[in-house]
Amino acid sequence: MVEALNLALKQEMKKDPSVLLIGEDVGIDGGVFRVSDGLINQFGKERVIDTPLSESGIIGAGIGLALSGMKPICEIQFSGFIYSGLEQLISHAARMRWRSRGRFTCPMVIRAPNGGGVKALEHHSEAMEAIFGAIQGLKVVMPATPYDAKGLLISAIRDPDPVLFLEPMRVYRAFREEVPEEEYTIPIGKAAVVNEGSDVTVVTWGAMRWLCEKVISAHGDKASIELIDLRTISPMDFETILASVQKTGRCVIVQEGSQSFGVAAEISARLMEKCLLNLQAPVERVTSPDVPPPYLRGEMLTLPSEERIWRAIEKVLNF
Amino acid sequence: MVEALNLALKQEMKKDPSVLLIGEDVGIDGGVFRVSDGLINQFGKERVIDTPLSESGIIGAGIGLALSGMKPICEIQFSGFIYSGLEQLISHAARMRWRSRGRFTCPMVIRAPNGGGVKALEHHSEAMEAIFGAIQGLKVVMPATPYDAKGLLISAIRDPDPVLFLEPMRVYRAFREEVPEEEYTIPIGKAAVVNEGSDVTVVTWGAMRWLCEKVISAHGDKASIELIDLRTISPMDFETILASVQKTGRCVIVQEGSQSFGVAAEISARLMEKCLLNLQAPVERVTSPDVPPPYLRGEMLTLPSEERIWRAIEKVLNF
Amino acid sequence: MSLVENYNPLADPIYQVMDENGMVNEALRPAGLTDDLLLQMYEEMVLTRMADDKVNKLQRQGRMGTYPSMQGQEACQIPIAHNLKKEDWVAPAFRELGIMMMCGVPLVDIYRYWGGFESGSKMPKGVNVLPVSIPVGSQLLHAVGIAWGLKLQKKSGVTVPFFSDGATSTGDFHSALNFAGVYRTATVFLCQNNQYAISTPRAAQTASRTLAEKALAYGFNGIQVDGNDVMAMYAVTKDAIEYARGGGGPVLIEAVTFRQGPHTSSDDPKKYVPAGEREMWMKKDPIARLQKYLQTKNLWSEDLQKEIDVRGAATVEKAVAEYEATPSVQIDELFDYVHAELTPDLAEQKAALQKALYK
Amino acid sequence: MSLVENYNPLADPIYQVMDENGMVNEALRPAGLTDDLLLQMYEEMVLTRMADDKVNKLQRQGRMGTYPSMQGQEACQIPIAHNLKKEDWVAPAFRELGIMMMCGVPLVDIYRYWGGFESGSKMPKGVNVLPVSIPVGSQLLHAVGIAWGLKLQKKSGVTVPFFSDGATSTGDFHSALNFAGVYRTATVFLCQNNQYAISTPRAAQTASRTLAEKALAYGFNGIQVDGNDVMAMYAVTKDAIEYARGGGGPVLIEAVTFRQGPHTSSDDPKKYVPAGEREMWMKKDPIARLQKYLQTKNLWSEDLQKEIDVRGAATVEKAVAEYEATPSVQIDELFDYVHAELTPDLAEQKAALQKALYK
Ligand SMILES: Cc1ncc(C[n+]2csc(CCOP(=O)(O)OP(=O)(O)O)c2C)c(N)n1
Ligand SMILES: Cc1ncc(C[n+]2csc(CCOP(=O)(O)OP(=O)(O)O)c2C)c(N)n1
Ligand SMILES: [Mg+2]
Ligand SMILES: [Mg+2]
Repeated sequence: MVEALNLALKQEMKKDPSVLLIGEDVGIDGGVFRVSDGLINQFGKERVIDTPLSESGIIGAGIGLALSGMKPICEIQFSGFIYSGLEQLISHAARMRWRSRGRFTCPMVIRAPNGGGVKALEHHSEAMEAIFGAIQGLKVVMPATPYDAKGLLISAIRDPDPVLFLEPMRVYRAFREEVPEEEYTIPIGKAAVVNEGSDVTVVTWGAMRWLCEKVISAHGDKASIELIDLRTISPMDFETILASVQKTGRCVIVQEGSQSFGVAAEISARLMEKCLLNLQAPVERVTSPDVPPPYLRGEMLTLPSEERIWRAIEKVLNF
Repeated sequence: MVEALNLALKQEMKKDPSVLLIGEDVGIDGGVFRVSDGLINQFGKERVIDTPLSESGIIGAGIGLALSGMKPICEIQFSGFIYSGLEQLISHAARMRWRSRGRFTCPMVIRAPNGGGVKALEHHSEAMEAIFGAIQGLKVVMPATPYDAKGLLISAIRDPDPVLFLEPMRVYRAFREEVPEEEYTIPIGKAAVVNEGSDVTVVTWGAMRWLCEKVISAHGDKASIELIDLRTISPMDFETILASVQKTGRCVIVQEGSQSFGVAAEISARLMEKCLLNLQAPVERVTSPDVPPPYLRGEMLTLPSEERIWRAIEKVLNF
Repeated sequence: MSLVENYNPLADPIYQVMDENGMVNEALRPAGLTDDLLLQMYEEMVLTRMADDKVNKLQRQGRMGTYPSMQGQEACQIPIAHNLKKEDWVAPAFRELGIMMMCGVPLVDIYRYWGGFESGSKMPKGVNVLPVSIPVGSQLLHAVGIAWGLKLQKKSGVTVPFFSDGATSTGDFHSALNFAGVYRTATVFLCQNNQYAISTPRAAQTASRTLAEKALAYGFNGIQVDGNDVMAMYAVTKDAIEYARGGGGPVLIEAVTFRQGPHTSSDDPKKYVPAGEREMWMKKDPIARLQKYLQTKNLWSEDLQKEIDVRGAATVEKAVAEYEATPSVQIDELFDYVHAELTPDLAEQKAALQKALYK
Repeated sequence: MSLVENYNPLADPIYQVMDENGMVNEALRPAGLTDDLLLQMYEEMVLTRMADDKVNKLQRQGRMGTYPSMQGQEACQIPIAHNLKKEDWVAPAFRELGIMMMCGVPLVDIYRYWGGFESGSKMPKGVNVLPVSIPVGSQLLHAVGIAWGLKLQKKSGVTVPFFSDGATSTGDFHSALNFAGVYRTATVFLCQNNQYAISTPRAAQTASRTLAEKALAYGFNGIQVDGNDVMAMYAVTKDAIEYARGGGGPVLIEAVTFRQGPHTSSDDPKKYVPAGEREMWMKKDPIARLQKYLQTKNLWSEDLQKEIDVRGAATVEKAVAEYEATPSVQIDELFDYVHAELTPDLAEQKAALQKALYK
């Protein structure tokens, strides 16, 4: 996925001279995950800029850059360090269009690696996408594949409004996939039906998609599983979920982050409202518990596992 | 409610010399809502302290005060200005006990007026309690009555862990209620069944409680409405909700904040998991739409109204 | 070396051109600052005070929302407008009726904002003034980002964020000045030290002797100016803006002034302003001071004042009339500007709300 | 007037007692700094480097997590411990193995933390060292808050937050120093300017000439010290800590040093450190420098070094053995410390997880 993101950045920067990259160590270092590797050589120090260490500064100055006519891509080194920038994100980036009735806008992308499972240090494995979903005026995107990463990042860069682009670290180098050299976009706000099935719908996003695919590989003979990759957290493509659950009557939501107040709750609540009568079983959530992400020794204990996912599927099938 | 909070502060500060109040304008001004009125005269400048204007500073230094053996009550002037302090709140206050396996703890209260409906300025009417609920290790409390405000604030001050105490501004001066002079506590994590009923359960919290009570006054003859005031957002007293909905088979959740990714979604998802078969109708959410809180001219357009609440009740009753 | 470069904030006295009695140190008076211009600024300051006071009055009658009056800070704002070009940007906090109006924001829109209509922040095209920014200190970064963006685009343009003493304590103040120093943006930070952040006095906000010297921590200079001296404010901002425009980098200006009114219409300064402090500052009132000078020069008369007052009242009344005719807030505008396009969720919620409200 | 009060960060040269060749300016050498103490600190620095290097080795073998080595910064940490009392507090960032070990955190616990066991942060009772703080700059406020709390409780105690150049750009640095200035807390801010924040050089972090001078913005003093000079570090921190303990207020110390290794085990400094820079700094290595001095004084010999190495290796190996015997992380501890008591939700989730994992 790292290469796909790098390619998307390169192509958009080449195409649109107003696109620039700012963040901690995005320049000569190419970002701690090498997502911006080589870009400073190609585009120079005025388009790929190492900033002082301040997330609020990066987002706040990014807003100014956007207001000045540029399209900043702001890198937050890990989503667990975005918090000090939330005032700028919530109160300004996401509200400038609304506040000014369209007179001022903030076309900008805030990229951040997200989630755990890579034996990283404390605070480097946060999966708090639900709190970002709650921000009015902000789009929240999370690709799960290299192909989607490229297409969605290009869409995010071209979007006229701020987009928080969360990159599942666990997928950065785990999956190799040939990504087309040519430009393409994947629309923000559209989920993907990754696997068609008729017995149960599994909804997920980010790195959890790969666990779900493994579950399908392992148990596909026992049940016909429809797998939906949300791709965009907000605005959510509920239509696709609804159509699927209306068909299958059963749904399991797999979420990397903690259980309570998560994205899964929102999906479940919407299913409650829109298709209660179609449900053959309660919608199940497979999530991490409501504890901070453990460090590397313990993180696999709390992260959803293939086994827990399969059990939840069994549970709704046997309800 | 302002007087009840003031009384709780006064009594706890008198009783426990380690309790102190810090924040912007909490001193001689007594807080912009006068919650700390007179305390500086009674307890002096070393216990009621005006800080420089930095929410991160208030919470971060508050953590240090707690570590030093004090019990700081940190006032954030409005919950819409807490964002720059979220790194301290999420990554430190709420995790210090967990991180140090109990060696260091942060007994502290973060108070903040919350919610709209009082014709306040931009950013002064946020109802983002859901994002605080998503913080592991943090308790989130929101009283709806003067009586509860006093009892819950005393509990929060005595709690061995950080408590975010959200005070519904709309209730500050709207309701007069005699509050006992003597000390009493209301347990954190316990909802209140405010009105017993058998046809439908209405779950709410904060200022919305009063709208719901009005709905009951107006329409109590048409339906037997059980009203639950959550009082604590997290940890949630789902047991009380479950018992009620198992009885009534119908539930409407009334939430002041925006619809998506809110507290109501979590409640609905839990009902889905725990009592699907008891439900006679889909759980309904009555909320603000997913737009920023409008300014004073428009805020009543988007806030839940008695009429919208009653219609939702009618809808689940007639399902 | 420019005035601003020359100043040592650690040692030099506060910069003043005209003293409290309207006596001018002519040596410090910049070339362009003619008596005509002073007369014009006098009228603008009077108009600002009238326009500001009108909001207070409307507020007391329930026709306006909570309002932070800028009375006493007129000289911190009016002269800056005369030193700005069309290409420049202003990023106000919330106590900036004067500079906003001077830079082309229609008074009616300012009234609309404080009256609770979001449409008040829809600035006219070509007016480079950002909307009011309530989260204290946050707008500084926007100003820095804009200046940085203009520089990267090889465009000319100076940005001027306005803020007050309380804002200097925020993390965003630090980030903004630090980014400005590193990228040498053309940003003139205009701190109106009005002695209070709500009830918190300047001394409780920070232990540095001046706010101006904080600039040194970011590798550029700061200057402390008498913010009630319209001539000094004109001279210093002219110099700072030219310096920034010429590529010199950022400057921090601490304009020492006083908030003559309450923090907002819901505040009571009697609770916390020590006896005599306001009276002391009233003697330094920026408008009265300029009037004294104009009087010495025989440029002011009671008749002139009447004319000015009449013209001002007309301007204000026209804006009030327009303001009061503002159509009520519509559901449409609350939903349609969240994103460039309505999302499916918002479309559904909007339809539902419209149905609920209007059946 | 104390050394720290006397220093002018805007004008004075970097404070040094012992130069790169181990030559000492005896006039600046403080009383307590005996040769015995230097010998002791020499051994402590060597041990620190061995203990630190061991993590690198274990990391490469997959027996440790990502690790930020402190190699080169030993003189910024070891002497401070000798100037602290039991009542004092240390708030480390993440590159502080040396000061943590010196202040009583068992080496095995430091290893546990970096090895991915939360239990490593359960400091022994009476050890006033906060856990590692990863969010850059955040721990400064805790140190200020503790000092403030002690002061309010009329207790004695100095707090010392450790951080590096990158942290000076954070909003929390600003808030922490500002609060410290306002409340005159007994806080000695120890900035190890190791020239880099990951790949970002000091010059890109801020435009001020020194980091020490940033203190002025908060109404207290700062001093720039040679952070590879253990004598200077001893002298300056002794003075600063005494000054703070005596009620003088906070001090900012900029210890100029160099991160000899990569940012962490997942970083490659060859990508960004200019040719020759590391070599230049290696010549200033704090341990080698002290060794030169000891040699001149005939206090060092190959035999002694062998003894020191053997003792150090034993300490390190013992800690490694204990570390490797750490019991695996249990579900219990992941749930039981979220709050003082398990909430009903957590109890339910814990039971469910235990069932799922262990059937
Ligand atoms: C981040 C933030 N915290 C708190 C507030 C509430 N508040 C509004 S104005 C104000 C004081 C501002 O003081 P100062 O910066 O000196 O501006 P002045 O009011 O003097 O113009 C405060 C605390 C806010 N708007 N933003
Ligand atoms: C708030 C925050 N942003 C980003 C990071 C990621 N990160 C870890 S260390 C580091 C650089 C720190 O530089 P410095 O303060 O100089 O400390 P040093 O590594 O030199 O010890 C960064 C950006 C972080 N830990 N915290
Ligand atoms: Mg002020
Ligand atoms: Mg560093």
